[in-house]
Amino acid sequence: MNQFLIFILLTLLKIAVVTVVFLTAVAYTVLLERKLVGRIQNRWGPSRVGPFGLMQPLADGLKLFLKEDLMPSAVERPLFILAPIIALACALTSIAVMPYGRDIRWHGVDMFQIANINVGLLVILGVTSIGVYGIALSGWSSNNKYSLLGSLRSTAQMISYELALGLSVIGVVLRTGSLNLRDIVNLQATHGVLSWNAFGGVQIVAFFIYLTAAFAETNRTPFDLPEAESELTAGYHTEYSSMKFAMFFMAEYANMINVGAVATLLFLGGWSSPFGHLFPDFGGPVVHALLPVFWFVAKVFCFLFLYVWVRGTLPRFRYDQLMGFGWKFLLPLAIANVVVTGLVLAVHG
Amino acid sequence: MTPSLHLWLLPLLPLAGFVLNGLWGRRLPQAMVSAIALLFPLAAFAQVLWICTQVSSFALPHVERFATPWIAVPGFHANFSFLLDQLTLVMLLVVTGVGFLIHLYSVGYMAHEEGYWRFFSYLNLFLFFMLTLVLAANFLLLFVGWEGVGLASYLLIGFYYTKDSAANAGKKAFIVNRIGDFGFLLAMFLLIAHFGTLSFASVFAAITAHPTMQGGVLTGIALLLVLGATGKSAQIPLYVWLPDAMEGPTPVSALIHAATMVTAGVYMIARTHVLFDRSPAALTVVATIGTATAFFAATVAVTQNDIKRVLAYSTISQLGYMFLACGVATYSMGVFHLVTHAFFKALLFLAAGSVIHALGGQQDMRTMGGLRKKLPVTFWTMTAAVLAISGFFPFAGFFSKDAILAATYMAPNGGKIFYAVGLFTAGLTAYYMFRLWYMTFFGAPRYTEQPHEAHAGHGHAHGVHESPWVMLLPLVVLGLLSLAGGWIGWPTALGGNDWFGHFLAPVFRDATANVQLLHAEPSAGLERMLSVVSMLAAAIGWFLADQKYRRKPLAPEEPKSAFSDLVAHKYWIDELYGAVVVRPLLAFSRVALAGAVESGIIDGTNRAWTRIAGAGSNGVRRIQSGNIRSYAGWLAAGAAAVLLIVLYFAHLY
Amino acid sequence: MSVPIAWYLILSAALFSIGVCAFLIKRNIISIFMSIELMLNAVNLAFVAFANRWHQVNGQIFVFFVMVVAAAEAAVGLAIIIAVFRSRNTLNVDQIDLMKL
Amino acid sequence: MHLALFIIFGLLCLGGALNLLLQQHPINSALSLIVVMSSLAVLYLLLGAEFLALAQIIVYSGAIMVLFVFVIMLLNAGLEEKTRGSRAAYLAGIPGMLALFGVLAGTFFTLRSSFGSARLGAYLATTHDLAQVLFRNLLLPFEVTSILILVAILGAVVLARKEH
Amino acid sequence: MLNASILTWLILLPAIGAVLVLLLPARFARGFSLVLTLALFVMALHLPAHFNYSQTGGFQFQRDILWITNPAIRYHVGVDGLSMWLVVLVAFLAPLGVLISWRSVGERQRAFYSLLLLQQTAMYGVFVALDLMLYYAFWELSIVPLALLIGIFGRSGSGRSAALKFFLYAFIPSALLLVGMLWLYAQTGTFDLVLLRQQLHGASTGPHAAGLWLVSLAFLLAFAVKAPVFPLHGWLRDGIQEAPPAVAMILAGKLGLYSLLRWHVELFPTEAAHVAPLMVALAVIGILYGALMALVQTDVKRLAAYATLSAVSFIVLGIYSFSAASLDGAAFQILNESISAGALFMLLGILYERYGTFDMTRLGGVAARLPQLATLFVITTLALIGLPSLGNFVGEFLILSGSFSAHPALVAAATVGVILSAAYMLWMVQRVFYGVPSNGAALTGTDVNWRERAAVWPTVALMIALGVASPFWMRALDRSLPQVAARMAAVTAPMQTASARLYGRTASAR
Repeated sequence: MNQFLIFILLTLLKIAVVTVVFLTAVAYTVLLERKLVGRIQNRWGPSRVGPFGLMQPLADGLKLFLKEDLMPSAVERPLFILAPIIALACALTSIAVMPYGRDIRWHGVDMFQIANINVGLLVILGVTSIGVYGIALSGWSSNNKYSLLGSLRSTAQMISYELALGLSVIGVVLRTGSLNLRDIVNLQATHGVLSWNAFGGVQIVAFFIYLTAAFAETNRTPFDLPEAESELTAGYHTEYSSMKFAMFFMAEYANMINVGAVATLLFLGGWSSPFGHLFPDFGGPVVHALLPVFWFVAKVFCFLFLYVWVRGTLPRFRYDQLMGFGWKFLLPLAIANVVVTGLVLAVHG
Repeated sequence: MTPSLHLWLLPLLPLAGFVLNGLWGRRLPQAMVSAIALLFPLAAFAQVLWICTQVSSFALPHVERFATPWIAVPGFHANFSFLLDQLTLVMLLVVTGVGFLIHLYSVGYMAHEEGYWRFFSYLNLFLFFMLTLVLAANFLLLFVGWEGVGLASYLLIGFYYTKDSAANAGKKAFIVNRIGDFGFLLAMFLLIAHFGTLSFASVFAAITAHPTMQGGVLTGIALLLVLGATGKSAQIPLYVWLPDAMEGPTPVSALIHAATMVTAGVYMIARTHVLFDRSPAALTVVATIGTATAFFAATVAVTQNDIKRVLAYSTISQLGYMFLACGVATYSMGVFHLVTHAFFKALLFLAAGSVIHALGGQQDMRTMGGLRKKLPVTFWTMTAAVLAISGFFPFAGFFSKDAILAATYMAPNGGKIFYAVGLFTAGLTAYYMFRLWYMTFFGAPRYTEQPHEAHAGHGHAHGVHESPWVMLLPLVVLGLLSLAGGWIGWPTALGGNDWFGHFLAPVFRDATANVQLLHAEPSAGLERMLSVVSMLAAAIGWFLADQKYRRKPLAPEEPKSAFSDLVAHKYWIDELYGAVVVRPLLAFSRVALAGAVESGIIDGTNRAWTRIAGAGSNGVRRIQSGNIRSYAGWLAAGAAAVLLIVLYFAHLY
Repeated sequence: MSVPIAWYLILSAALFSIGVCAFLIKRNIISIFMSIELMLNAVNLAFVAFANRWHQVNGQIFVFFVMVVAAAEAAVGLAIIIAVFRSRNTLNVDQIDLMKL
Repeated sequence: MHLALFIIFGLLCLGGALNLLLQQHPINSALSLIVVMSSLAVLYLLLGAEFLALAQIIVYSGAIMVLFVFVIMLLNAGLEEKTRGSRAAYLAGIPGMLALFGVLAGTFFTLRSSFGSARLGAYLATTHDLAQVLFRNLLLPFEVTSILILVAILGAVVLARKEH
Repeated sequence: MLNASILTWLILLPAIGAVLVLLLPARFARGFSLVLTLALFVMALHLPAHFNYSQTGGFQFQRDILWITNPAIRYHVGVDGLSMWLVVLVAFLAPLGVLISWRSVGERQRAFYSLLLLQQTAMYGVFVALDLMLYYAFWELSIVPLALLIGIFGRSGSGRSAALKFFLYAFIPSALLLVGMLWLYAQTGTFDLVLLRQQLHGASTGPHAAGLWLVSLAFLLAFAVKAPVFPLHGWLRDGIQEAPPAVAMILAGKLGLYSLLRWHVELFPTEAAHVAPLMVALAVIGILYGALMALVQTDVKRLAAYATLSAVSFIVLGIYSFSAASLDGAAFQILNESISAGALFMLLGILYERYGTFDMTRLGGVAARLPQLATLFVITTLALIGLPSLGNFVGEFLILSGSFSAHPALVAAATVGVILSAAYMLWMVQRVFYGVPSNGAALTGTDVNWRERAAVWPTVALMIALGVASPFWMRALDRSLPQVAARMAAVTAPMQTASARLYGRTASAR
C-alpha cells in the first residue's frame, strides 16, 4: 500500500516535471526557430522582450491567452473545439514513454522515464496516428474550403508518410528484437557513435527515411503544404484564433520535439554518450544521473536545429511531388531496407 | 483321329469372292468380276464333291471347330464349329451346285446391269451365309447364317434400290424375317436357360438322355423355332414377304427365294428334329401350318398374272409341303422334296427369267403367249419343270410329293385331313402351273416387239430371241435334274430302293426310335394306289387348265365372285397385317407415345420443371432487390438463423 | 478485483448487437460500413477475451487476421464507395440500387 | 482497479457504439467508432494483449478510421436522409438488436461460471509469443493474408482511379 | 514404370492439350488435336498390351496418392477389365471425332477442340477414378464441355436450349449425388471405392439402412439420367439433335452406364438388387418406347436419338439382371454401342455436311449419288440392328440370354425391340438412301472423301472384329464382372428364397 502510494506520488511528480519542461521547451523552440530563421535570412529575429528576446515566448503566450476567443458561426462547435485539444493532447502524450536518462531507481521507481512499456515504440506510433484527427477534424469542422483542403492535404500526407515512417523503424526493431525503448537505447549504448543504429547499426538509410517522413508528419517545410499561406491562406488554421490556435501551434512544436526525441532514441543512441564507455564515469552519482539527460537534450536540440535549418533553406514541394516522393520513393526504399536488414540479420543472426 | 475336311474353307471361299468383288469390284473389268464371282462358288462346289468322295472314310456326323471360341462367358460359350452329316451334305450339294448354276446363269442375265459387281458380291455373300447356316454345329452359328442370308436377301431384293417397290420389298422381307428371328432368339434363350448350351450335339444328347422329357419346355422351344422357320420359309403367317421379294432380279428369286434360303426353315426343323419328336403338339402345328400354307398359296397362285408371282406363291405352296412332311415326322421326305424342289423351282425361275429377258423385262403373262417357237430351249426345259412340279411320273417332283402325301396319309395325327388338302393342292398345283405354261408359250403372241426401256439395261433387246448359252446351260442341266433328280428316292413300292431315304436315315434315326406317333408302315399296294390318286389329281388339274387356257388362250375376264375377288387380292392378308399390326402400331406410337407420353409426360415434365424453376427464381429474384439494406436484412436474418440453430438446435446434428 | 470473462463477452454481444442494428437502420453507406467495423471489433473483443481465458495467443492472432481483412475491406470498400459516389452522386443506399434487375 | 477500468472503458465503448447508432451525421458516427476502438484497445490491455491493443490503435483508430474520416470529408457526406425503407428498418432493426443481445447475453450469462474471470496481470501475451505463433505455426495464412491485402491495395487503386 | 503413370498421363495430356489449343493459332487447332488424340490412342493401347489378364478382380495400373488429408480424398486411379476397354474406346473415338469435325466446325475452332480435349480428360477421369470425390470431379467436368459444345456448336438456334436442358438434367441429380457422397463419407470416413465397398458390405441391415437407401437412389438417379433410362431421357432428343457429330458420339451411354455398374451396382449391391426389378422394367419399356418413337420420326437425328435410348436400355437391362453373361454382355455392349452409334453419328454428320438437313422427307435417293456413304451407312445400320457377326449382336444376345432366366416375360418383350430396331433402321435407310433422288437438283455432293473414310472405316472394322472375336475383349471383362455377378447372386439369393416363400413356389424351375 505504501509502495503503491509512493509509486503514485513519484509518477505524478515525474509527470509534472516533464510536462513543465516539455512545454517550456516548446515555447523556446518557437523562439529558437524565429531567431535562427532570422539569422539565416540575415536579420535579428525577436530581440526586444527580455535579453536577446528571451522573454518573447512568454509575451506570445500571454497575447494568445488574452486574445478574444472567436467562434465562427458556421463551424461545428464541438468538433471545432475538440480538434486542437486532440492535436495537443496527442503531442504531449508521446513523451510519457520516452526514456530521457539512465534507468536509475528511487524507491523502486524509474526516475528518468515516466512509463516503461514493453511496446513503447508502438505507443508512440499509435499516439502519433491519433494525432491526425486533430488536423482532419479542424479542417472539417471549420466549414471553410481552405481549411478543408488544407486538412485533406495534411491527412493524406500524414497517412502516406506514416507508412514510410513505420517501416523505417522496423529495421531498428529487427536489430533490437524488442519494442521497448530502453532496450533499443541500451543496445546502442556500448560503443558510443559506433554502436548507434544510424551508423554502427547500418540503419543510415532508415534514418534518412525517418527524418524525411518525420518532416512530413509534422507538416514542416519542405512538406508544409497544409498550411501553405500563399495557397490556402493558412490551411486548417484559418478559422482558429487565440488559445485554440495556440494549441495547434504548440502541438506542432511539441511534435517536432517528439520526433526529434524518437529519432534520438531509435537512431542516435538516446541518452547514451556518443563516446560510449570510452571515458569512465567521472563525478558523483548526480553527474552520473544527469549527464545522460544532457546528452539526450543535446541530441534533440541538434534535431531542432536541423528542422529550422531546413525550413530556412529548402523550398516547398508541389503536392503531386510530395505524394510521388512518399509512395514511389520512400516507401519502396523503406521496404528494401527492411528486407536487407532482415536478410543480413538472418545471415549473421 | 480323322483327318480334317477343311470345312472352314467352304464358307470362306464365297466370302473371299464377296470381299474381292465388294471392295474392288467397282474398278475391275466385268470379265474379272465374273471370273471371281464364278470361281469361288465353283471351288466350293468342287470341295463339296471332294468331300462326297471322302465321306465314306469318315465317321458321320463329323464335327470340326476352331480353336478360339466365338463367344465365351462364364456359364455359356459358343464355338465356331461346323458339323457334317448326311443332311448337311445334301444341303451342301444343293446350295453349291444349284448355287453355282445360278451364278453362271446370272453372268448372262445381269450382263448389262449397272452394279454388276455389286450383284455378284451379294450373291457370294449369300453363299457364304447359306453355307454357314448349313454347316453350323450350334444354334447360334445357325442363327448367324440365318440372319446373314436374310441380309443377303434384303440386299438382293433391294438391288434396284432406286425403285421404291424394290426397296420396300427388301425392307419388308427383312422385318418379317426378323419377326421369325424373334422366335428363334427366344428359343435360344430357352435352350440356354434349360440346357446351358446351344450346341446341337449337347442339346440333343441332353434330351435323349432323358427319355421321359416331353412337351412342356420342349414344345415351347419347338414352337418358337417354328415361328422362326415360318419367317424364313415363308409360311403362314409370315409368308407375306416372299411374293414381294420377286422385285429382286430373277436369278435371286431362283437361288434365294426358291432353291435355298427359303428352305432353311425346313432344314432347321429337320436339323432339330429331336426337339420336335418330343413334342407332338409342335409337330401338329407344323403340319397344320404346312398344309394350310400349301393350299392357301396354291389358291392365290391360280389368280396371279405376274409370272414370277405365280412362281413365288407356288414356292410358298411347295414349302408348305415340306413343312407338312416335317409335321408328320418324315423329315427325310421333307428334305427330299427340298432337293427336288430346288431343281425344278430354280429351273422354273430361270426359265421365267429367260422369258422375261427375251421380252425385255415384261413379266405379265397376259402380254405373253406363243413363245414356244421363239424360245425352244426355254420352252422344253420349262416343260420338264412344269411336269416335275405337277408330280407326273417319272419327273422329280413325283417322287418327293408322292412320298409326302403317302406319309401324311399314314400319319396318325389327323393325317387324313392333311392328305385330302394336300391332294387337292396337288391338283391346284398342276392347274396353275399349266395355266402359266399355256399362257406363256401357247396361243397367239400378245407381246409387242419393241425395245422396252422399263427394264434398265435391256434396251438392246431387238426382238424376242433365245437367251445366250451361259443362261441356257444351267437351264438344260436343271432340266435334266428335274427329270431325273427324283430317281434317287425311287420308293421301294414302285420298284426302287429309296436310296435317298436310306442315306438320310442315320440322321433321323432317333426320330423313328423315339417318336410317339409311330407310323404304320404303308403297304406297297396302298402306296401304289396313293401314287395313282395323286397322279390323277395332277392330271385333272392339267385337264382343267388345258380346257380353260389352251382353248381360250385370250383369257377373258374371269367371272367376278366374292371368292375370286378374295383370292385375287391374296385374301387381303397384306392389308390385314397393315390394318391390324402396322398401322395401329404406328398410330399408337404417334398418338400415345409421341403425343401423350413424349410431349405430354416427358416434355411436360420438362416444362413443369421449367415453370417451377422459373417461379422459384422469380421468387428468389424478388429478394435480389438491389437494395443494399434489404440485403443487409437478409444477411442479418441468415446470421440469426445460424445463431439460433447453433444455440438451441445443436442436437439436430 | 477480477472481472468475469462473461462480462467481456456480454459487452462484446452488446457491441455486436448495436452493430447489427446500425447495419440495418443506417442509410449512409459509409455509416453502414462503419457498423460492419463495429461488429468486427465486437467479435475481436470476444476473441481476446477467450484468448485470456484459455491463455492461448491464437485468439489474438485471429484478431490480427481480422484486422488485416478489415483493412483490406476498408480500402476496397471505400474505393468502391468513392467510385459509386462519382457515378451516382449520392451516398444513400436506398438510391444505390443499380444491382436491381 | 481492473473492475474500475473495465467499467469506465466498457461504458465508454457502449456509449460510443450507441452514439454511432444514434448520430445522424457520419462524421459523428466515425468519431464515436474511434472512441469505441480506442476504448477497446484499453480493454485489450486489461486482458493482457498489449501488442494487440497498440495494433488496434494504430490499425483501426489510426489507419482505417482515418481513411473513413478522410473519405467522409472527401465526399462531403451530409446528414442522412429519411427514405421509404427507413421505417421498416427501424421496426426490424431495433427489436432485432434487442433480441440478439438478449439471446447472446443470456447465453453468456448462464455460462459465466465456465468462462472464469480475468485478473490484471495474470496473463500477458508478449510480442515474442505472438511472433512465435504467427510466423511459425500460421506462416502460410499470414502470407496468404499479405497477398490479400496486396490485392486489396491494387483493387482500391483501380477502383478509385479517375477514368481518363 | 509407365504402368504406374500411364493413366495419369492419359488424364493430364488432353487437359494440357486443351490449353495449348487455345494458345495456338486457330489454323493449327484441328491438326494439333488430331496428332494429340492419335498419340493418346497409341498410349491407351499400352493398357491392353500390359494388362495382366490372369489377375482376377482388383484394379491394375493403380496410382494411389493422398491428395487432401481432411477430408480424406485420394488421387486413386486404376482400371479393371471393364474400364480399361472403355479408356481405349474413348481414346479410339477421339481422333475420329476430330476428323469428322474437320470441316463442319468452321468458326471458333480453338474453342471447339479445346472443349473436346477437355471432355477427353473428363471421360478418362470418370473411367479410371477409384476415389469417389475424384470421380465426382471428373463427372461434373464431363458435363460442362458437353453442354458448351452443344450450346455453341449446336446445329440450329435451339442449340442453347438443348444445352441448357442437358445441363440441368445432368446437373441437378449430380447435386443429389454430391449430397449422397458426403453422407457416405460421414458414415465411412473414406471416399475410396475399394474401402467403401468393404465398409458398406452388410451395411444395408445396419442402423443406417434407410440413409443408405436414399443415397443409393441418389446415385442411381444421377447415373440413370446420364445414361439415360426411360423416363429420364428428356434431354436426349434435343441434345443429340443439336449436337455436332463429334459430340453426339459421346453424349449418351457409356459414362452413365459405366457409372451405374461401378458406382451403383458394385457399391450398393443390396439396394441395387431391390431396385433391379424396377430398372429391368424401365429398361424394357425404354427399349420398346425408344424403338416405337424412332419408328415415327421424320428427322434422322431424332430417330438416332431414340434408337440410342433403345440401345442404352438394352445395356441397362443387362446390368440389372446381374447374371455373369448379362453383365459381360452389357459391358461388351457398351463398347459395341459406342462404336456403332459413333459411326452412325459420323455418317449423319457427313450427310448433313452434304445436304444441310436431317429431314427424311427432304432426303432420298442418296445411294445413287453417294454409293460409298450408303454402303457404310448400311453396314452401320446392320450393326445397330444386331446382325450376327457384327459386334452388337454378341452383346445383345448375351444380355438377353443372360437376363432371360431371371425375367423371361420381360426379356421376351425386350426381344421385340430387335424386330422394331430393324423396322425403323431399315425404314430410315430406305427413305434416306433408296428410291430416286427426290429433289434431284438439291441432292448433289461428293461421296465420302479420304478423311471421312479414315474416320468411318476403323469403326466398321471394329464392328466386325467385335462381332467375330469377342473373346479377345471378353478376356479382360471376365476378370472382374463375374465377381460382381457372384456377389449379386449372394445378395439376391436370400431375397429370392424369401419371395419364393412368399409366393409358395420353388426357386428352381427345373
